[in-house]
Amino acid sequence: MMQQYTRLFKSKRVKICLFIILSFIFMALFADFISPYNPLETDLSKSCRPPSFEHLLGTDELGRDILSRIIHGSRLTLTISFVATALGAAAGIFFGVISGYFGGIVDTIIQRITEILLALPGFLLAIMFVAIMGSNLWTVIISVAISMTPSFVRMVRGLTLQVRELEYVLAAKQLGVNDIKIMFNHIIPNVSPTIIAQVTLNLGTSILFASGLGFLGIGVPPPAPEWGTMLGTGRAYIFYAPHLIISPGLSVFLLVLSFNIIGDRLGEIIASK
Amino acid sequence: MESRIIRAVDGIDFTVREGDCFAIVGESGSGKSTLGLSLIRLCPGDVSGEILIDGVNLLKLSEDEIRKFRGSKISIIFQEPSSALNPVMKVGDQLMEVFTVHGYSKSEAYQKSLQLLKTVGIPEAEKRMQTYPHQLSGGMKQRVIIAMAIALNPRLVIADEPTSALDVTIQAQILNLLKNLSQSYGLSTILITHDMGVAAELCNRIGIMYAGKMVEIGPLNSIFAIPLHPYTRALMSCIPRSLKENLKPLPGHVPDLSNPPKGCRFHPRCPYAKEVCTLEEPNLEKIDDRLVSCHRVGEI
Amino acid sequence: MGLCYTVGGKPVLSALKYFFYRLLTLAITLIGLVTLIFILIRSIPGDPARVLAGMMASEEDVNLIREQLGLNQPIYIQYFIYLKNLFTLNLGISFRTDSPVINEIFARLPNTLLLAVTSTCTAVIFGIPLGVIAASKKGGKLDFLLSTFSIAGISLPIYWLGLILILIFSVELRILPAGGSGTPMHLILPTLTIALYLMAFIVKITKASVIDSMEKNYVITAKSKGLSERTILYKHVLKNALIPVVTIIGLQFGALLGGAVITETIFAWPGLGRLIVDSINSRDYPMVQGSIFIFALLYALVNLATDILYTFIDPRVRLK
Amino acid sequence: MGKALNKLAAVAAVIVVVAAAAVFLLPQLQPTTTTPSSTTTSLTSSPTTTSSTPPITQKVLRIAIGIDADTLDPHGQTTTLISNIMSFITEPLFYYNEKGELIHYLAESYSVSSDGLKVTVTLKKGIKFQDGYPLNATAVKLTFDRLLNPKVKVPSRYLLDALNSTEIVDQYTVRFNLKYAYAPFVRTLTTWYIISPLAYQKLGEENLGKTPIDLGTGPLKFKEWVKGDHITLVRFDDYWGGPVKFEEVVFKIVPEAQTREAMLLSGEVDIVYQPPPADLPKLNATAGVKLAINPSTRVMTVNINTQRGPLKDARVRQALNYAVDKEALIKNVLFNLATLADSPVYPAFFGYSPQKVYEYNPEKAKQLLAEAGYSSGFKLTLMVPTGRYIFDRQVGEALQSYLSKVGITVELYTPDWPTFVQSLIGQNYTSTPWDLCYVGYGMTTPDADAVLYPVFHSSQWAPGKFNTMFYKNERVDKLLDDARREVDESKRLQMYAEAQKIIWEECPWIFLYFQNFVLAHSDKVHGLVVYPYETFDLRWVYATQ
Repeated sequence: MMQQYTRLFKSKRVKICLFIILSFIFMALFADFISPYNPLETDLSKSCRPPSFEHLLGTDELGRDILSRIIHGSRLTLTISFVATALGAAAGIFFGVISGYFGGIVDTIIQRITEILLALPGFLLAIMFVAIMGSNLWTVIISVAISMTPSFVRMVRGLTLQVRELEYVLAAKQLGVNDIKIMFNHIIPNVSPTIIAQVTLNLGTSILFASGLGFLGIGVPPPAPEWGTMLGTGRAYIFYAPHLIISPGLSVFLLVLSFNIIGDRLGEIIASK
Repeated sequence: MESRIIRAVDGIDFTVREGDCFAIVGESGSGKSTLGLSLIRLCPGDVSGEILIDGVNLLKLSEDEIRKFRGSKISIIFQEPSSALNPVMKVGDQLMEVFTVHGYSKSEAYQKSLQLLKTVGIPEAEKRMQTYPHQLSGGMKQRVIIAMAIALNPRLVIADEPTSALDVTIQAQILNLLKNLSQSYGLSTILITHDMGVAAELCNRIGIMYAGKMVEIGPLNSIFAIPLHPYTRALMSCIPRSLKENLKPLPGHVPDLSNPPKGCRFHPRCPYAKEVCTLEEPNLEKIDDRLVSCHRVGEI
Repeated sequence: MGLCYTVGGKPVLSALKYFFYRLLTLAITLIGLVTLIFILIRSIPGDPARVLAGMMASEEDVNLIREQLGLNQPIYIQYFIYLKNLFTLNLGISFRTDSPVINEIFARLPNTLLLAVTSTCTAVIFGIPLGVIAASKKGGKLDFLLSTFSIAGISLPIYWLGLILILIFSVELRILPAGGSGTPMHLILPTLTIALYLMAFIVKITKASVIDSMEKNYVITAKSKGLSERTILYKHVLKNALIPVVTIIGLQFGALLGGAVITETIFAWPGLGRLIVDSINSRDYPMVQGSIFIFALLYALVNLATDILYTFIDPRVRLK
Repeated sequence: MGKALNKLAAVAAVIVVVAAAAVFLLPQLQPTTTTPSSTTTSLTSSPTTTSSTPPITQKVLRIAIGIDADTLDPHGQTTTLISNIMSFITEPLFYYNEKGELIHYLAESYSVSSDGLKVTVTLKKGIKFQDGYPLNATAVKLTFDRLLNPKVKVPSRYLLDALNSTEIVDQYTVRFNLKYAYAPFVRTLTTWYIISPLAYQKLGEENLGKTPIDLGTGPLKFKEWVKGDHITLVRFDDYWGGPVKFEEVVFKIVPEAQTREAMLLSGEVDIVYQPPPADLPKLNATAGVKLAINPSTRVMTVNINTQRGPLKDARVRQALNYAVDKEALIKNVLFNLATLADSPVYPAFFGYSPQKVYEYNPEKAKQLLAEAGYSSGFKLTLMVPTGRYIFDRQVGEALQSYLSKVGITVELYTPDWPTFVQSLIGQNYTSTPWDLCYVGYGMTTPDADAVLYPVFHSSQWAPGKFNTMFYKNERVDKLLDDARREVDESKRLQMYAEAQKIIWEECPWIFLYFQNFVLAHSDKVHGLVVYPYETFDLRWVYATQ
């Protein structure tokens, strides 16, 4: 198993991506020490300044330093991405395993709910959810988590159905091992490699979704330096000060790309096993 | 990325005479399927040496030349009839391809395919031409594949476990078909199997393969009468008395070919192994009408 | 999604039974969905009557409107009236425009579908051949280039891409309209934006699927017949490889409808996504419920169409 | 990809050819140098005075607007924009000029009885509706009866609260009977468009809001409305003010400001409604583009809940006013799209009395806070709508930052519009989810009463009414009550002046600015008029080719 994963790091691409992700994580952890300015400090007389030595990525519409906002924003983006993916995956694994393992009425109910959620476009659900709960970090995280749960449920259910029929699972059942133990000891470990690859890909997708919410103006409320919100706000200044959308857009792209490349490679390795 | 070299087949040398049937027998993992694919140059790895058909060395041919050879001079029948046929293409089309790719016109191909299906014993051949593989039973599919293999009356047909994926009763039918065909067409056949019984049914010469190496080659009768290599003996003891009985598995495992044991490759499982067996690799040596590679061949 | 697999030529489920099964699950899903929407939209604070009346309207006027809209009735009665109407396919009257919801939807729906179809077609036309090329040149420079393009394409925030395309083609080069609809020229940028993402996706899955199919036994059979690599790729592999691609395109088409919210926003495309967002923002309950219902129905129809398409390319699947 | 590039190249080639042809043809066209005569000052004559027709004009005028209509019922409007479009089809008795002053439109003259309860209006003669029906007292009565009919949706009906009935005096004279003396009544008549009884009968209530064919006396007739896409009007040749210089106008619905701007730059439209404010400096410098900017009556403020915690103290509220740099806000955040307010009342309104603007003085703010006993600061919630007003969210963030500099911690609350409205006027003073609220009041009646009474009178406390600061001052109440009933205009002026002075001192608002209204148009468009009510007029527009 571990050997498979060490293969992952042999690829040059993966190393670069890992470096990118780690540097964003580093930025997030030490934002307070490395960011040159306070990301919330406004100075209206310096609004929309293009990049300069003083402000490497320029300033935004309220004269705040964009580099500092990107650095602090990585904290939000990574928090949303990791927490939402963890929640979404946990919910997906929970319901997927239950659905696949027990079958019958439980399966039917979970499948119908999954279908309902799949038929309802994620952004619309998020818009309504945020409108009900008000926008804050948690509603964004939950919206993102909900958006990815149904496909997780489907995938895990499918995998569980395969594993359920494996001999040793059947044997364990015959021996009277209780269901929860079987799920934890046999089913989840068996489906986890595929899930790990999916989770990595979802880290990227969740960033796209979360920043999409920000772009639509229903993300983390202002003045938080969330990248999607920065993009959405910057859109108003695209002709006047295009630098406002370049760096947040690029940050989203780089981070998502890195997660996707690693996720893909993981998938390949698992498939080739 | 991977730097490990696996020698699935190592130092094999044998001859098949015209009209003969030569069987290669061994456990799964012994490298016999790789050998089959290598013969028709479809093995993904490197093959070195010589494969001669009518004096032409297949390994020296260009990609284009070998392509023309395949199907017309040498063909192969696979173990899994259900995966060997393209599921989304009509049976007739797949059969006709053998002809069209070798220069026949469509109508000729159709007529010949129809004829072939009848030859291999498929009823309602015209209807079958229009069906998809999944609509046929396993035995029928294998008949289609056999039809493809013999379509252009090749010099050599390689049959790789042609019956092992089939029901026992069907197995007998297919074996009969192969027997009849090789007699009536005068085909030279290499039969690859793990089943000594099947080999006995069809072949006159036999080669026993273990861990990528031939351990014993000779006429069927004499090998059946007195198996010389300990591995051949072990295999012989596995033959069920009737087709309905299952093969008894041999104790122990075929070694990992990326890291074969030193000396005689069979020594870890050999009841007669001595020190020399663990150190030196035995060579094939001629004993009467056959070749055997065993240090202790005269002693046991 | 359940497909009817045939074994030895006989369907596992009878086609009729299967059809009813599909219809039943669809009905359950839709009822569940409209119930969810009914609850959600009413849980959002904000009074539709107040929005309609305007911020400065008097309380009496607001109450009057509330009465006219039937919002003064108990919530469960509103729900049953809604369900009853839904069974007769009556989606109600829009709060905002006073005209039947269904008319409003059908005025917008063709636009959403048009964009989804043009972008899907563009993506398929370019994506599948490129995916096949990447697979056949696996490990080569072209494959590297295409794989890089494809992974970059799916990692690109679509709203960012849209803005940058507007910046280049509408503002700098001034050769394409930035938004609106009406002429084929208006279609180009939104189609390009969506198609680029979709194409990247299709290249990726086509490549994977082709490589997967290349390793199948029937490919070896075909080789042993003396077929060339090219013939095998186009005659044998492609049709098999396309089966999973079709499923994913079907699913993506559904996702496109969902993503319409963002693309329609960027390109001022008068489609259904925008209509729903506007309706949520003005608490036009019948419109939100109706349009999401239609969205879900469409999504289900696309899934069904995908299944039917399956029966054409995969003979193992037959609905008789 | 290669194919796509080829396609692009082909498109580019076509465009080059067309452009070349255009350049070749251009010198042969004689662009006019004569501009139409002034459009503002005169009362009734302005539509008729434009006589010089430019030689070549565009037949179709294309205007990009931001929102679609909900209805085309001239009385059912909730947005200034669609109401503005309706003003080209239907017309009111009185209207206003570029400065925002009252002018006569369909009305010839008016008089008010001494008790202020009867308002008599005489109509202009010889005006015809688009369907040929003559403008007369019957049409006016029908219009106002419809406006009072509770079954008809009339969002601005509150403006007619004083109206009891309408009566026909003779063919060209109507009398409005009021429930109580209401001095601003005549000024409210700018809102109500007169409709043709004939067209009304033909259309019925059902189609009036969908296809308002021949409904009014205006210069343009309804042609078609494709929901979510465009509204088309065509010229009414027998317009009493003389026909317009173009045959058709298409209002294209383009919700994104960015897209509207790009459409103007690429020549797809001639005029765009509210281009993206951040791009105005750039647009101004762009060849071929002109801006039409006018301050509007929309006064932007921060409402302060005067009944809550530290905000009960007028010194604290004054401190808030000193803490915000309004000029910097206007210059850097709003791109000069606002005009500093020195009164809650718009300068062109009747009753306006300027006050001394609270300058930016954080030291003074801190001092006032210390005096009030809050030197260590406190926490407030500021509610800001998003996307409703120019750069509303950015203003919210800037306010947050300014207040933090005097020690007040501000949390932003950014709900969507319906929730915002509910939170603003649906709550009593203990339950508002905000302490401060950024909001704008756009007034259509050019009278101080329109702003002061509903917003500052203590009888108007929310919920359901608009004194959302829960402001109460008995003197102000009395002044506003009296001024409403006072027929003598000079006395009214004095009362409003005193009321404004008190309000300014007590600071129930953070007084900010009047939002400017902007149209961007191609330099080929001439004669565009912009009113301070966030409206524009196409009556004198022509566009060279």
